[in-house]
Amino acid sequence: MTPGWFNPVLLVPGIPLAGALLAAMVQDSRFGAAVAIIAAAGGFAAACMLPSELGSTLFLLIDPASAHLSMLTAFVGLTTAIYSRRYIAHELVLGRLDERRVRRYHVLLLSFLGFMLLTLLSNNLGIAWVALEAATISAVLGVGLPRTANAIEASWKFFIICGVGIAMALFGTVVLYLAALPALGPGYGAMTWTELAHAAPQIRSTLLNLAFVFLLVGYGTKAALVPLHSWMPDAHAEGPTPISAVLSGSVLNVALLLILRLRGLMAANSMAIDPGPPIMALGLLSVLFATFSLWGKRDVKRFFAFSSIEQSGLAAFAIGLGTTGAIFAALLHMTLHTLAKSAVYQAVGRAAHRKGGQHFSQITGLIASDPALGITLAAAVIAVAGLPPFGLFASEVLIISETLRTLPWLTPLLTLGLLVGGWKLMSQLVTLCLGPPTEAKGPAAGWLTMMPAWLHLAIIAVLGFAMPVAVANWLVAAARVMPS
Amino acid sequence: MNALSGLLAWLLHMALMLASAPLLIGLARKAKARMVGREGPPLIQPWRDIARLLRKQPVVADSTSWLFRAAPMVGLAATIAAAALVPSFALGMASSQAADMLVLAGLLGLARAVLALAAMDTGTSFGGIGASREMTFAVVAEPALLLVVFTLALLAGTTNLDTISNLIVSGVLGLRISMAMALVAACLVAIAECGRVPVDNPATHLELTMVHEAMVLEYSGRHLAMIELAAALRLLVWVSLILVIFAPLGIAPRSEQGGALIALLWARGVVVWAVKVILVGLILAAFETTRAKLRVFRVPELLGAALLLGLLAAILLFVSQGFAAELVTGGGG
Amino acid sequence: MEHIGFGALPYDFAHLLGGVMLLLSFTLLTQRRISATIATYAAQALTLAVAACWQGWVQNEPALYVTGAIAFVAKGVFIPLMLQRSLARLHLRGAREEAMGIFASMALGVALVVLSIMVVLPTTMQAGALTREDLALALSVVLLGLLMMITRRTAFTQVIGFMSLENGLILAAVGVAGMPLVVELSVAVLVLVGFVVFGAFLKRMDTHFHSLDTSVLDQVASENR
Amino acid sequence: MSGILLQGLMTVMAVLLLAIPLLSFRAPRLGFLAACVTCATGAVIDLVFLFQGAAPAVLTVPFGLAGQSTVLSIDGLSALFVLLVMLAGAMASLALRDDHGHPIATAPAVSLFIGAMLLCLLAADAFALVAGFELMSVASFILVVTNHRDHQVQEAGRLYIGMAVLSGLCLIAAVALLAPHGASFSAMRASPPTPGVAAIVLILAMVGPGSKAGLVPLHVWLPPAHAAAPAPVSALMSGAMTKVALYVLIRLLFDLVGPGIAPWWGLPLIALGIASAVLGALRANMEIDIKKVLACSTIENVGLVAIGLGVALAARGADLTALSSLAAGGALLHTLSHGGFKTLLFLASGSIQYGAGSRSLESLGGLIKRMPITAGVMILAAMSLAGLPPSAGFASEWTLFQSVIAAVRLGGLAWQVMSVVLAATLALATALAAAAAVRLVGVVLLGRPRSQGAAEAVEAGPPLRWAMLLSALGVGFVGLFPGVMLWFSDPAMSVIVHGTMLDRIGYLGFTATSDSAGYAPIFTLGLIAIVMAVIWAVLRAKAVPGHRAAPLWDCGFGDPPPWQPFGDPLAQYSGASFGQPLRRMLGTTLLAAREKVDLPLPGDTRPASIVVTLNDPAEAWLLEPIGRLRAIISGMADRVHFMTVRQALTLMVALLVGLLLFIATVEQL
Repeated sequence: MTPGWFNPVLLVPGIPLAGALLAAMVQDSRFGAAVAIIAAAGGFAAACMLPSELGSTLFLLIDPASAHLSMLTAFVGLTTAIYSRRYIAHELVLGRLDERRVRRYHVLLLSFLGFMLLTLLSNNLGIAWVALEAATISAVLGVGLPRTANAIEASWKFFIICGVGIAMALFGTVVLYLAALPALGPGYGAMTWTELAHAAPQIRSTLLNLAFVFLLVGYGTKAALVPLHSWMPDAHAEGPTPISAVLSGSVLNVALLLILRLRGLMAANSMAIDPGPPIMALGLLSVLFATFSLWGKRDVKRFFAFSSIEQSGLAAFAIGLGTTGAIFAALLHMTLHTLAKSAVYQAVGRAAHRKGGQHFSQITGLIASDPALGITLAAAVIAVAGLPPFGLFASEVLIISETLRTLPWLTPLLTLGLLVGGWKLMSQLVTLCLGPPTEAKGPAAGWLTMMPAWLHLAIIAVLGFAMPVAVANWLVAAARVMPS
Repeated sequence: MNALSGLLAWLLHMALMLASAPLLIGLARKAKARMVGREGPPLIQPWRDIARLLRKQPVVADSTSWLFRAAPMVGLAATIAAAALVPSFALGMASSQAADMLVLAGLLGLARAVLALAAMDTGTSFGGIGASREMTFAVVAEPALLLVVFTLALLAGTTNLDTISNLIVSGVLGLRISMAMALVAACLVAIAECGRVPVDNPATHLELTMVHEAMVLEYSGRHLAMIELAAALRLLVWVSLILVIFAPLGIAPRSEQGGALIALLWARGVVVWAVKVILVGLILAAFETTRAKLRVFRVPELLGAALLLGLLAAILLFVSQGFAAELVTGGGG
Repeated sequence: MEHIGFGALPYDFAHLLGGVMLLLSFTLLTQRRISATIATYAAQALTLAVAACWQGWVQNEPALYVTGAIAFVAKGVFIPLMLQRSLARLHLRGAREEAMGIFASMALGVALVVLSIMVVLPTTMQAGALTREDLALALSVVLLGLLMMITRRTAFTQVIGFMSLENGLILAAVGVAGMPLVVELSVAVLVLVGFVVFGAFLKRMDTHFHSLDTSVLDQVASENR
Repeated sequence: MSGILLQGLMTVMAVLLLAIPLLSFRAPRLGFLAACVTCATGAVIDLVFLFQGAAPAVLTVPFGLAGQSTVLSIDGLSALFVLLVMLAGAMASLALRDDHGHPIATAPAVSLFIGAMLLCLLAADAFALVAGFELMSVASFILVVTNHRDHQVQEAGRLYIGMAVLSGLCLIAAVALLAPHGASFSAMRASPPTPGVAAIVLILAMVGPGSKAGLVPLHVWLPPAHAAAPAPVSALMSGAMTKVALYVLIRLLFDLVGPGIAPWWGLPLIALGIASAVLGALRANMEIDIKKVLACSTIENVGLVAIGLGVALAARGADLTALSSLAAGGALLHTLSHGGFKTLLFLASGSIQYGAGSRSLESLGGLIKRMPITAGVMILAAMSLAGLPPSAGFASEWTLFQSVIAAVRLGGLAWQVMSVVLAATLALATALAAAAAVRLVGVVLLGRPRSQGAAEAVEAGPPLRWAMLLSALGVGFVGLFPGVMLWFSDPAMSVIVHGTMLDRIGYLGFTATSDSAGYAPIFTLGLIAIVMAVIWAVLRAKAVPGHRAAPLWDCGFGDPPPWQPFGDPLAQYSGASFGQPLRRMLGTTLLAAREKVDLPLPGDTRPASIVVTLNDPAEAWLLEPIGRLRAIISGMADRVHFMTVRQALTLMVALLVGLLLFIATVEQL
């Protein structure tokens, strides 16, 4: 990759951010929607270039992992932008948003997307931190868009908790710099992933441990690992559905990627504590807690928020395991879950509009009332539950077998979590999609509107069971980079 | 013995069984009557009844189906087939290769099931009562019977009746306490299967107590004749089964030389068998006159006792000297 | 940079400033009257400004002066005034709130300080005692800020806790020799703080809850499950 | 040659998995036809393979678990089950229609289901196996909830998929345990596990494939799921799916775990087998829904197969080849015969629901007159169910009993006593099954109709009719030529017990031990036929021909009331009353059966009533406690969500402080 301040990679976050500016300036919501789609598409196109741009500069790091996740994030952003055009329009009709907020929505979506991509691609912890904070703020504002007391409350909770988390992360960053100071000397080097990775063995271990704790807590909050998760359910339940889609998708991935890099750093330093156990503990706790929390939920989006927590915990657990196979599985799982969950949220959002509410009591018998929606949702839930013919099955098989290979005595807990979660997900599928339908209040959703979701599901199925060798090698390379 | 004599013996055996089955019933009735001081019907009476029934045209309830009409023949055929497998006076009959005790149990079960179905087909509450009780008793009787089979199979290494009794005749097994227990168990099962006192009373038609009779309540004419014959034959089958296993003395052994000697052995076998059957008939009569019928829900307990006896028989067989060891060492199947 | 250790003026003064901040954190922790809390926070922010400038002089990093200026203007003057004004508008000027008992909060705070020193202590010395001691102090301030956030009830005081936490962050940042992007980071953190404060007001204005007691608001979240 | 056949089967699988579902979306009936033809093709290919001598073949396909390739293979064992699955699949998809004669709404899932089972059978590496297994679960779940508007169907679906998830996870864990050095079966065989690992695999196999097969105590999903699904689907699930689960069980325990296993390995299988056999057969006498009766008898038969497998495993461990091959032969033969006659029975139940509009024993009766074909095949299958000669069921149970008798050779007194008890329970289960069969046939087909629908029942349409007749043909063949079936399953036996029964198999019959007499159904049937011919001749000569029709006597049976032209149903024995003696004898203890009689006082005009309640021990002692535990934990987890921001932050700080303390202590050490 050509060094220097400007290089094409900057287009990846740049295009969405520019789009955000444009949308902010122009006073028209329809235009804003168009800009959102175009900018997201541009971002995705630019992200597709990344694999050929591998390399790193002082501020940018494009290794397979970050490139992969950037493409994923950009793709989800694109489908979400396409999907939210109609969705937000209907919100306008319902009067939950007014013209001003709709415009703001598109701006926030794009800026969120842009800052996420920036976080993924930045090589400098400081910049990564700033970008992540900016993304958090836009997400918070997005969640707060519907002016209901609950939405305000949710965004407040979201903000306070993530704000503290972010602050912890900053402290961790400072301490990490301090730790790397003797090895790398003053300057940017001590804040740069690549430099840190090279100098890892010489980094002062005690400070590294301290930094690890704070960064783990900070980014763990963004990854919604139990017990740092409490912002997630409310934010999902109250915010606009597309926001939930990108929250479940990209934020978790970004945070997990940072944790993954951090883990690599720790592992490379022989004096530092083993990063695996804490990460695994948080992941396992998240899996068990989230799956048991799935029971007794009335709000559909809250329900799926908990399933997101479960999946994030599963990925974190695999990262904690730390073998190449496990990290491969984690990356695969993150990828597939992002796609599956955004498919779920697209379907759920439509269902909520169709039935005029997002409670299980209001959404029932979808397949009977409108088959396209019901079948899509059912397929997406089956995918999330980790059952064939969808790919999360494959990644879960990988994770379980990796666990059995490295820490067999943890397998019972893990499988217990997966069992509880899968059981509840499927039984809620029965509730949502089957049985006599409740009366419809909103617009019908035909097969055509479900195409983005089906695109996701098709990708999931292919990646799970017939992954092209190129992609497989690509992911393996991404997994290899990390444990260093 | 060669195939021809085997076939000959078999045909003779069939004729013998069929002819003497009703006579055994007659004997029992006569004896019972005498024991309570009555004159009682002549021995030949059951045969007369059958002939009389054959002369009557059956009356069939219009609510029944073809199964109701076919059942008696199937039942009788199954019972006769069973009778064909149980050696009476000679071993090594033509049927000896197929004389498997499990098949025997199966055939008797077939007859029972068919009759129960016919009873259900009448769609009356009596038919239902009979069928339900019959099958319930079988649930307890079957395990007891199969435990007896088990014990014998352990002794003989096969479930083939002919082989078993051949072994017992040759006396290699000697006398074993478990044989006695198996005998008692077998007798109890036989009583239940043949619907004799105290399990069932063939002479009564009191609704609440009858089992077998309740099932055949709707039958008449030749159908009833077949059923009566089948019932009589079943009793004889059980009697000769018990005899051939537990008291095979005097039975004509498998032997290679043909001609007069064989005929002599057969004659002796027939006479001995007849004597034994008559004795059993008298004992049965005495037993039934001194016993009262059990309540229906007490019957399972009786059969449960049989079950336990069978269990005991088998287990005693193991603990009896050297047997277990011999089996284990004789491993390899 | 030349060796700096105990007895050297730069070290002592920096250490002193850090100690003052820590002391103010304790005061915040136990302060009951809201307006007084705000005043204490302002004092802490001003101390931070001085510390930043001092570090700027010691490490001759002009950037740090900017940081100090930001701290002074925004956190030392503007935000406190705004908070006081809004207090006046809400007729909460004289309001006092039930914090934890002094002894209890002090005890917890001391425990946290001891913990932070325990964690930082094993660090090897050669990077210059300055950073190490400063780090311990900053960590303590951060932890105390957290403690304040979780012991106080009203949104205002929670916000103040958050801000003193953030003071600790900046203290750590400026204490580290030659840390790049300090200004950017401090600006970013300031934005964060601004949003927090703004959010508090937003909530106050938009929600029809009469008290700022967040525990009331939180039940909303559990309503729709 | 085998390679080509395997490729053929793989093509069949691909068509079933990919092409036909898409077709079925547009044209369901065409899809069913295509599925039927495809399955028939698969069966033919498989038969060719078996006749070729079942030389194993391996095939590698370039896709599968992320970036890796998948290994498919076929050997004697899988070929035997493929035959069963393909035939059942052909029959079911030929008969496929929901209870109103229209193609079911979930048509695409049918061929997906069959294809998944085929994948599970052809799989030769861990991932393909578990993928096929789970796909099978998902497809069957979709089929179970076909009539999803019914609340009970939804509940059945919930329970079913939950159990499926459980068994899937256990299977994943089991194969993952076996595959530390490579996921292909050959790699697993190359590195057999340590005894400890093997024991865990045994437990996991019991829970995973075991529950799928319907072994007690995880059998509870079976009755409701079978009752919920459309009849042909139930036929597939009972006839094929449970068998595939058994296949996986066999593959794991006999093949992949490796040769070095102790005799006691058979005991868990035997114990579960006994429990399943007795419990299932008893419940079959209590249930009122036809399909629940059949499902319970499935539990019983799976139990019988498990007993046979357990004995075979133990005998293999004790190096008694002849015995182990006999037991395995019995198990496989029973698998085949049960697969056949249970498919047939479920098809018949579908025809009854279609023709008489009900599945409840309380509202059927007398169907034999209006549905002759259904009644005929059902009676034939019921003979197998009851294990009466010369039916298929009798042949396999004969073999099983012989192996149980021979099982005394397994070891010391303990094993011998065990085999005695085993024999008794085997007989008990068989007798109970016989009672259930008589009850089923007698109440459903015989007697007088108990409802208008039953009185006006109509015979099933041609497709279903043909399906039933063909399956009946198959069942009859199995019954009459068990030797041939054992010959078919001989390659399988050489795979799992490294033994053979060829020394004991003839075309007409077979023997238990090479020196003793055996069982030849043809002879038995011939004997009965000859005797019947003779009787018929005698009657022609002696008896008065023909018969006179008259109203029922029954000690003075009242005329049917006018509003019930088909007679008063209360005047004949019902299913409940038929089972009553058994309920009193065994049900009260084993199934916690309770009767609540409400007898009004004299002069009171309200009708008397009796309410009977059953409670399956597995639900009372296993599921409900677990459910309660789950609820408690969820309740505790829920408390966290009522937390205020402060409390949430407190958690955060607690975590932070905890981690700090952690590293502090670690560093001090």
